[in-house]
Amino acid sequence: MNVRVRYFAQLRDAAGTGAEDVAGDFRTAADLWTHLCARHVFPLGAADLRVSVNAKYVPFGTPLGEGDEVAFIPPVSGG
Amino acid sequence: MNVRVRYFAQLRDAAGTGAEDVAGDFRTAADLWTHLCARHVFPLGAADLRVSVNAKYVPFGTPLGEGDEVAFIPPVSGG
Amino acid sequence: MFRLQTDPLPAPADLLPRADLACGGVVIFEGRVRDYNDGRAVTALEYEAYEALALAEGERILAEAAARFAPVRVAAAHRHGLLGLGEAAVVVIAASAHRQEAFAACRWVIDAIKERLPVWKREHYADGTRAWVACGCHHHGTEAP
Amino acid sequence: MFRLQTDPLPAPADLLPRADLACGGVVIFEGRVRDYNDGRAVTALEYEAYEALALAEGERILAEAAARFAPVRVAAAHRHGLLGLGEAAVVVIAASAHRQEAFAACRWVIDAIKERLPVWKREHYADGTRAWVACGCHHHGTEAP
Repeated sequence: MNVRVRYFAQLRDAAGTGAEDVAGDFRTAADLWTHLCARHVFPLGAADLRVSVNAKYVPFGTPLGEGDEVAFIPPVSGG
Repeated sequence: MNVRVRYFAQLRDAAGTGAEDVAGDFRTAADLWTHLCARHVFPLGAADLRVSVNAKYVPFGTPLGEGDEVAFIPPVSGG
Repeated sequence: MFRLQTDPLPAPADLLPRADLACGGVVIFEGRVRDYNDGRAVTALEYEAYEALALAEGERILAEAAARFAPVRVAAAHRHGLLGLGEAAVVVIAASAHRQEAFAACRWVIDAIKERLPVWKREHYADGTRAWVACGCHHHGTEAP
Repeated sequence: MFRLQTDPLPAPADLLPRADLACGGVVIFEGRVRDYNDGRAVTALEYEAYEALALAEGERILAEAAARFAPVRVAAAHRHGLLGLGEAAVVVIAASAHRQEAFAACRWVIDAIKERLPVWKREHYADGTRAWVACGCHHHGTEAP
């Protein structure tokens, strides 16, 4: 499976990039997060994050599809 | 006692004027209202009105002073 | 600061000093002339004011709000005379570091204005008639609020 | 309609059609860059946004508010990029025949924006350092709200 991962705020600082293409054997967004945690040292854990797939918030357990754009959303601070 | 009485909205329509000088034997704003009711037919009663003396809301029982500006305030509808 | 004027009202942000606006949350209320009320087509609205009492009571309302919701800055303006459809009849602005206080103060001030400010509205209808508007906040008794 | 832009935000009244404004009560919220936060002097604020999600989620928030507080018209805009002190970062406008609904809808939309919009704030301090701002509405768990 190939997905596009987007990073923002503290996760972008930790990943050193705003986006990367990731290939691997993961079925859900939760699987993908575990996969990414083996590649980067993130300052936030899954309990601090929301997930979005293709510009929509979804549960961590959501199955991913080929080519999806996935983002793990740190606590927001707009306004 | 001489006072200046101001009329607004429905009371102005009923009195046919926006203000008049009134002389008479009245001690409080309530006395003055009774006095005025003998001169005009008002569509509103004391229970519908507030009283102001010299640009401040006061109780109906407030004693008046020579030269005071008194207004009986119909239900307001600003905003 | 409270203003009462026959000219069109200023932009609400112009009622507060710029420094007060830079304090996090700013809440503004604008009341505008509606084209319908109680099912009748309104063509214009005429506001009569008791100017001396309105100015004094307006300042009292703002002082009470500033004390009650501190730290918050509040200002308001009411227009009188003849207003066309869509024109602003009243504006209120509240600024605070915390939006909760700004919302609460703005809401409190417009409620107080509608209850206490000696201003009366006369609607002009499409059929040429006109009538004083009954307020929604009928008051009774002999005490000031 | 929800807008996300790097340019200075429009006047809130320009976010709604003129016809929607002529409907009695209009409530506006503006969030501006403060010069102090947690006791540190702030010189500027940098907002990062996930544009695709922010635009979609912004529209969802407005649609939910319009359904929840009907009849009310709502619009909002959020700025991103680098903002100076006192500049507006977010504006929300709600218009309704009844001011209660306009206040409630405006308040609900700004609360939802602060909880859900994927925008992150980094403060620049007078001493040259900068830091992401911890939000006041920390969320947990795996469900979308």
